[in-house]
Amino acid sequence: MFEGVPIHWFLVLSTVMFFIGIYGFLVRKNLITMLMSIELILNSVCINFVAFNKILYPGHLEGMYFTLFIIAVAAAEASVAIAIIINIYRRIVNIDVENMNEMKY
Amino acid sequence: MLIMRHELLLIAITVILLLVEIFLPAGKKERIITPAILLMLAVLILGFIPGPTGSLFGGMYQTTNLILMLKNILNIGAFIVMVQSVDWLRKPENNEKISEYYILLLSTLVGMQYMISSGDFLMFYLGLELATIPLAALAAFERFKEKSAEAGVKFIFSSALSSGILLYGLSMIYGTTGTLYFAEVGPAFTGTPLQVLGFIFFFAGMAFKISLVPFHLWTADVYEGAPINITSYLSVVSKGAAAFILTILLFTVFSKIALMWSNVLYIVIVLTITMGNLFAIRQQNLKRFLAFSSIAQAGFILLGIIGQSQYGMATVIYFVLVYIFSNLGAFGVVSIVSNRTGFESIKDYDGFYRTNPRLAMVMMLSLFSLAGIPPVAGFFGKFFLFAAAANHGLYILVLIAIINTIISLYYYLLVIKAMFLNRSDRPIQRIKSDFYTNLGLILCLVGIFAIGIVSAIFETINGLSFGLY
Amino acid sequence: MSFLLLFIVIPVLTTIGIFFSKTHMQVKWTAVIGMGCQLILAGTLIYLFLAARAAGNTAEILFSTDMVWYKNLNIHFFIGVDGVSVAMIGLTSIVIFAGIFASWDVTDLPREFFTSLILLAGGVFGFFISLDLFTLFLFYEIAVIPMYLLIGIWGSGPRHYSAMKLTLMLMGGSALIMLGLLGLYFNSAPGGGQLTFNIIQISKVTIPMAAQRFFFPFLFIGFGVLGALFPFHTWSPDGHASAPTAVSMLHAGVLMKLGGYGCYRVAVFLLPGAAHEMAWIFLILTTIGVVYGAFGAIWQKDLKYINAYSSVSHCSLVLFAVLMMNQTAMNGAIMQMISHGIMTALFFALIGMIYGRTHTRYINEMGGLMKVMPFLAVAYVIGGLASLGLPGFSGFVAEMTIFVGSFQHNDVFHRVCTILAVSSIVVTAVYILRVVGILLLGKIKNPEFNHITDGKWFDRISIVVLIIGITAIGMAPLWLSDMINNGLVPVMQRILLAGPVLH
Amino acid sequence: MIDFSYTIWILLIPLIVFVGTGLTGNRFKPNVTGIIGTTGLGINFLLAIITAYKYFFVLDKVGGAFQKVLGFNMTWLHLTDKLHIDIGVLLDPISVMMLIVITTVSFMVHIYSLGYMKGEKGFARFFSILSLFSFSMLGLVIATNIFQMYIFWELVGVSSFLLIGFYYEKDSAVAASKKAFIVTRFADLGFLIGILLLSYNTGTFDFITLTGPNSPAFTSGQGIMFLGMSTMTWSMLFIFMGGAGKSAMFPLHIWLPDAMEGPTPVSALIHAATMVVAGVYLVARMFPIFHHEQSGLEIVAWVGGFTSLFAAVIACTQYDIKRVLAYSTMSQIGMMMLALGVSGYGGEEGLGYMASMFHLFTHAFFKALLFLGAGAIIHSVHSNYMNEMGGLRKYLPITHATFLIACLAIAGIPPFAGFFSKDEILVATFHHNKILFAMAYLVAGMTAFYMFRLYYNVFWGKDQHYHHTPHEAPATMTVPLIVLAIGSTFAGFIPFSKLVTSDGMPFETHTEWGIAIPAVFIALVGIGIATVLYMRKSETSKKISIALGGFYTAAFNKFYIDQVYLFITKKILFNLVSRPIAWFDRHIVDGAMNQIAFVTNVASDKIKGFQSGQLQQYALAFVSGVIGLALLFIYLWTN
Repeated sequence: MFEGVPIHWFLVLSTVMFFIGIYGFLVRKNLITMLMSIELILNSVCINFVAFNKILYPGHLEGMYFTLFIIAVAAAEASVAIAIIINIYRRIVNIDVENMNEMKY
Repeated sequence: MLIMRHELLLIAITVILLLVEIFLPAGKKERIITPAILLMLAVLILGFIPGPTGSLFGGMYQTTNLILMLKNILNIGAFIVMVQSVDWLRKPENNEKISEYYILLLSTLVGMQYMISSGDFLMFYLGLELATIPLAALAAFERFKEKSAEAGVKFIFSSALSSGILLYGLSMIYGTTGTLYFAEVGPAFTGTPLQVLGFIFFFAGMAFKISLVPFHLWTADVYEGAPINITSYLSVVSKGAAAFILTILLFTVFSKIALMWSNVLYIVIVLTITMGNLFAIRQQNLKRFLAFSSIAQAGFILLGIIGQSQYGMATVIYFVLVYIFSNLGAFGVVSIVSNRTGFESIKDYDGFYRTNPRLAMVMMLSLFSLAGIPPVAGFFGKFFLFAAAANHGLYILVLIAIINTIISLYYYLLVIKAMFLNRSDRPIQRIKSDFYTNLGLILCLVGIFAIGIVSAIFETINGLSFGLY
Repeated sequence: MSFLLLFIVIPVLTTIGIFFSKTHMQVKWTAVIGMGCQLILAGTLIYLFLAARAAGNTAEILFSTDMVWYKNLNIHFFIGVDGVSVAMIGLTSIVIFAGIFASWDVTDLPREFFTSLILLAGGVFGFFISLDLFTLFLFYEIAVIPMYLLIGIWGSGPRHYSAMKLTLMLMGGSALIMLGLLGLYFNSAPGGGQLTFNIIQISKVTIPMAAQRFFFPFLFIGFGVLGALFPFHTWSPDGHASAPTAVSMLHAGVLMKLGGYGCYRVAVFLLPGAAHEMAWIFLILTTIGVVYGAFGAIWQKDLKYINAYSSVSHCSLVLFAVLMMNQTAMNGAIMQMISHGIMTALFFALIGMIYGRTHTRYINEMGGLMKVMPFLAVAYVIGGLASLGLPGFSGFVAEMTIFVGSFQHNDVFHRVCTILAVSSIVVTAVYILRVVGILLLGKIKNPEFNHITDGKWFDRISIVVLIIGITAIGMAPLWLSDMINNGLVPVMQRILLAGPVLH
Repeated sequence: MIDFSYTIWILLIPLIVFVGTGLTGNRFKPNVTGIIGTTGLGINFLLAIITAYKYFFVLDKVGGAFQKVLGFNMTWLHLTDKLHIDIGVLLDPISVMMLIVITTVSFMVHIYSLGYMKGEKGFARFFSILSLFSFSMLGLVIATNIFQMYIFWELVGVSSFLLIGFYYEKDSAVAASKKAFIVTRFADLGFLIGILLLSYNTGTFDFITLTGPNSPAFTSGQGIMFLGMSTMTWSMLFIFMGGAGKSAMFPLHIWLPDAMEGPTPVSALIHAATMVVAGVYLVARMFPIFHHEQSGLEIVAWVGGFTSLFAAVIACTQYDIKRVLAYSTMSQIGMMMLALGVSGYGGEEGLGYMASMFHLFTHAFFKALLFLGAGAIIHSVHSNYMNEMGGLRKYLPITHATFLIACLAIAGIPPFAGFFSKDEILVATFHHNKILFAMAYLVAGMTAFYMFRLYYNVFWGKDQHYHHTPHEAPATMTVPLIVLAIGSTFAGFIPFSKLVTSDGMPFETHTEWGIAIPAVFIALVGIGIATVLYMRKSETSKKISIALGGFYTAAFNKFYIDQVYLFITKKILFNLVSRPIAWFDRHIVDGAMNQIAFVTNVASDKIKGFQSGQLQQYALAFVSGVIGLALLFIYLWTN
């Protein structure tokens, strides 16, 4: 269904997503949203892989597999992260990243 | 089957521990300690038995004698950490989670072993994540400590970001070369701008693991917040694994752009060593202090890589080995003191020698080894690293590094000063060390002395390793 | 397997013995026995060496053993001696033996004290017998690092500061040395072939001039820091002032000689071309050091500072002579090292004993000690006379050899330097006599000094050993200087090959 | 050929005595040490006599000239392939003569000291150092090469230091000894430089080679000129500087008067008879070279002449009898230097040389006698000041008689020894330079004056009130006096020119009455004035001194030379050189080292904000690091 769509469209999309993710990670104060921005980054990577695989190297499926694994790992990562966030929430009643600065210098 | 024996054995004991954990009654969890350590010891010993090498899964997984040796080195580190953590695990608040601790630890170890014996980027990535995510859980292990939780958060988030960026780099490499297998990426990697970009992103991800400046900032906080034994594990084993795989990849996959990455390393090394030392000078908390010192040490490790020769790789591995023993020696003392007394600041160590001469001795020797003072092994490690870099003609870099060793000597001496020179009206009281603590420390001491004097070790490593030319 | 290995083995065994000994007395006696063995061993070595030479053994290196240590870097454990190192070993064994007795009354952590002391000595012995740059450097650092604990724990005054400063400056020096050594190693086979750390082999190849120019300053300054090369000498006053007696003795007596020996054995010997080119820079520095140290000593009030500055002056004279690069001056340099080693050890021992009795080191607070402690006072006078170069003591022989040697250069620059250096003997006389006059002669200023006692038996042993050393060399220098000359001949041949022929 | 190798014992005996007594210290009764020392010296005395006899009368001359004989020689130290230091015994007329002088006077002084130092604590120390001195002095005179001479030169200096500071609890004594050592040390610096220059140019230390007929010194080192004088001249001048230091020539004389703080026998031995003439001996030793470098020799002459006049003037104004004697010593040595300076070389030409040695010889006797006499006086009245004395001739008959003889001898009244030697000097000077000759005449007169001023003040005039009546010294002290008195009476009749000449060739001397008679006359005038002024205490002397005004006070204060030295050392060297250096070292050099550490710490504090603890700032650093590297290297890589 993507026939004729040139590769660079996907790349532009993924790059934009990637930097949106970076931006979000850098500016949003809520840990959950930061986690979501991470997901954005990972998804941009997925788009890259899929696009490359589908358009440049249709012969193999490496990109596809890689994407699947990324999704899986991202899930695991997210779960652990959220567990820790919950723990944080138990300790200090908010989950604002700026309060995570007990250790510095 | 046998080719993958290290990983399989580890997985096996992980599973065993899981099963045992299920049947262990609450409050009796301590019973798992001895079997766990014995099993690990068994794995460690079995690992040294020479066996078949080769590749599996169509080259996604490969192992050579070199890689087997690296795995053994990691096993040693992990074993010592397991031994050292006993004292901490026996504290009441951790009592219920002993087996979880070991299981997580072992699974990260499995991850690292997969990572270093991976044959393509997918396997590499999986190993990396398997080595990272449980560590985050371990960093946040002490649920009742805010610092621990904060450490967990900082670790998981930064590592997630770094792996994201790493993946982005990988995707570019894939896009430009069309494959993920190291064997095929290598020839195709000619250094087009996109590839360079991909390499930089990838390198940043690895630099995060080895905690090189400017990708190191998480290190100090996580090291300080995490339980000490996890800190030591992070600082030696996971750092070591990352250093190994980075070396291998740079020497194989990215060998075509060696000139470029050696320039990258040049900059990073100077930054890393200097920043690490400058920060370490002003630390009061010993864990944080060791964290920064370990950053500086990471910079030294790269000196071997930049040498680009077979000898250079050998020095990297050798130094990591030395560094495992030295750092674990220091951390071992710090952990037992902190477990028994809760003291972690350098000031608390005033007059430490007068009350605990043995521990102070171990600490001093480990610090000397870190600073590179003969006759302990650190001296040889440093000297060989410098030789490796000098061999490549980088005398200025070596000079910078050597001057930094003087700075590092200064702050190591500050600790020794506290322990030996200063008097204190209420010093840390006499600490009764139990079997496992002694075992851990003695292992470190033996290592610190033997590795330097016994040249055979270095000869073996050198025989197995390879270089760009 | 040569018996030289014993020079390293015995200290190790001694430390082990100390580790297992129970009481303070046992500790001390173990140390005494161990170092006594070293002394006897050194005596035997000198005898065997002279015997071998007399028997016509003209090998450059005697009693050598060569074991491969790290194959792929071609690091060997290569030990052996020539006339020079034999002399230095003799010096070391005398000083350490005296040092043990001088520190007889250490009560705080004696086990650790003697362990570190003997470790230090072991490092020094290893340094002098090793002919492989790697092991040389290894022993060098082993010798330097115990200083930190020795000064920091058992020192006096601002000991933490001094210990840290001393250690860091010396280690900074050794850092430069390390770079220099690497440079030597990687240029040790310009024609291709096996790289080596072996001093003798390196001395036989001619290292490319560019490399020589680059690495000579590193090596010379690196060793020079320990040899009190101006302006890198400032660790010396503080360090000596804060160090306990035996440590000052060993440090000024032996450790500073590592610097001079290194400059001679590594910097000048292995990079003669650059040495010839750059000697003038360092000649200026050392000449300054000689005069400057002597003048600096005049103004000091603290006995140890006075002696530290005089050490700066004397050790600069050593480097000065090494840079003159002719046989006679070199010979003088070695003899100056030995004579200054024993002499300054004697001084520091006496200062320690005086301090132990009067509890002050400020000469203005003392006076007329000759009356109450004649033995120590006379010893001090002897030391003083030796250090101002009185004939009959070792100082005279060394200095005269240096002066005559350096005056053999027929260009104005070298001669002016020489004459400036010679003029220091007057200044030396001034500060020595000043101290003797204020400290020992005259009336007793402080009434409570009337009750202080003369040297105890262990004090006397250490003093007498040293004085015998000084006078023996001073009265009959011929055997020593011939032994050293004999060791210098091959060295000088190679040095002169590289540069303008001096007469 | 006679075997002289036994002469090495002349060195060994005192050395053994010194070491032995030094080590045993006060184990024995003090007297034992004294006896040992004295016997040792006695043996030496005999050895010297035998040697002299053998040398002068048994050993046959070659071509009528006395030869230089190498009694004993061994290499002590190899320096370069050419240069090596030997220790040995060189016998030639002057060294043999010096042997006689030293052993005689030293022996006498030993005996004298047995009485004089009785009951002093440190008696043993005194004697062992005395033998050390004898050892060094003998070694100096029989040196076979200039370096051996330098070695013993230094040893002489140190034994003098130890003896001047014998009463080490007296601050003045300590100061004096320090001064003596440092001043002479400074002179020795010149000596050493001279040796370096000489040995470099000639390639040898050996006297026989250096002073031989075809010495390398005549040919080499002539080329390079500096300030109009050749290298060789400069080396000679430097060597002379050493000699001037030991012999208290102006301006290096300041230590000698203070040296009188030492015990009187020491002054007699070291600071009158032997050590102070070492400088003269040195110049005589090197005389052929000096003679070859005429400009150098001129300087020697003038320095000598000026010093003798200068010292004589001061001597007229002093009250401390030992200081008077000290200055008279300076003045006499000045005469000797003068004589050397005006002398030629070889046979008749070498008259001045002979005269100087002759005067050295005679002077040793009467000056030692004067000092010992002064010692006896001080011993009996416990004061050094002549204005606290008077009328002692009744109490101390022997001392009085001997002292008178000595005064006559030094004043140059025939037939006493001084007359002959001084006459020769005058003759030599007359033939060389009239101005110097006039100076010498003046000095001769003044010598007579101040000596008799001293004599009258002490022995005539009315008694002072002594707290106990003065008594004659014990036999141990008077015997030496008598012996020396005999010496200073008859020493003049020795046919010196037959024995000691510049080149060993004996020659005839005939007293030139045209010069001798005026000299004696002047001496008598001096004595006359002294008699008028001082025979009985009168105010005239005071009046004169007031009349002289500023000049008198200046002379009385030794022309303020000491103050000048004090200014140079204390103010300039200590405050303007040493102190700034000490400060510079502590604050600049050391400060720099500390600064490095400080800067490092500051840096580490400045960058701490980088580790802010904020996760997102870490991430920012991370990302910017990635992007920075990426941009940099894509740029570098693609072009």
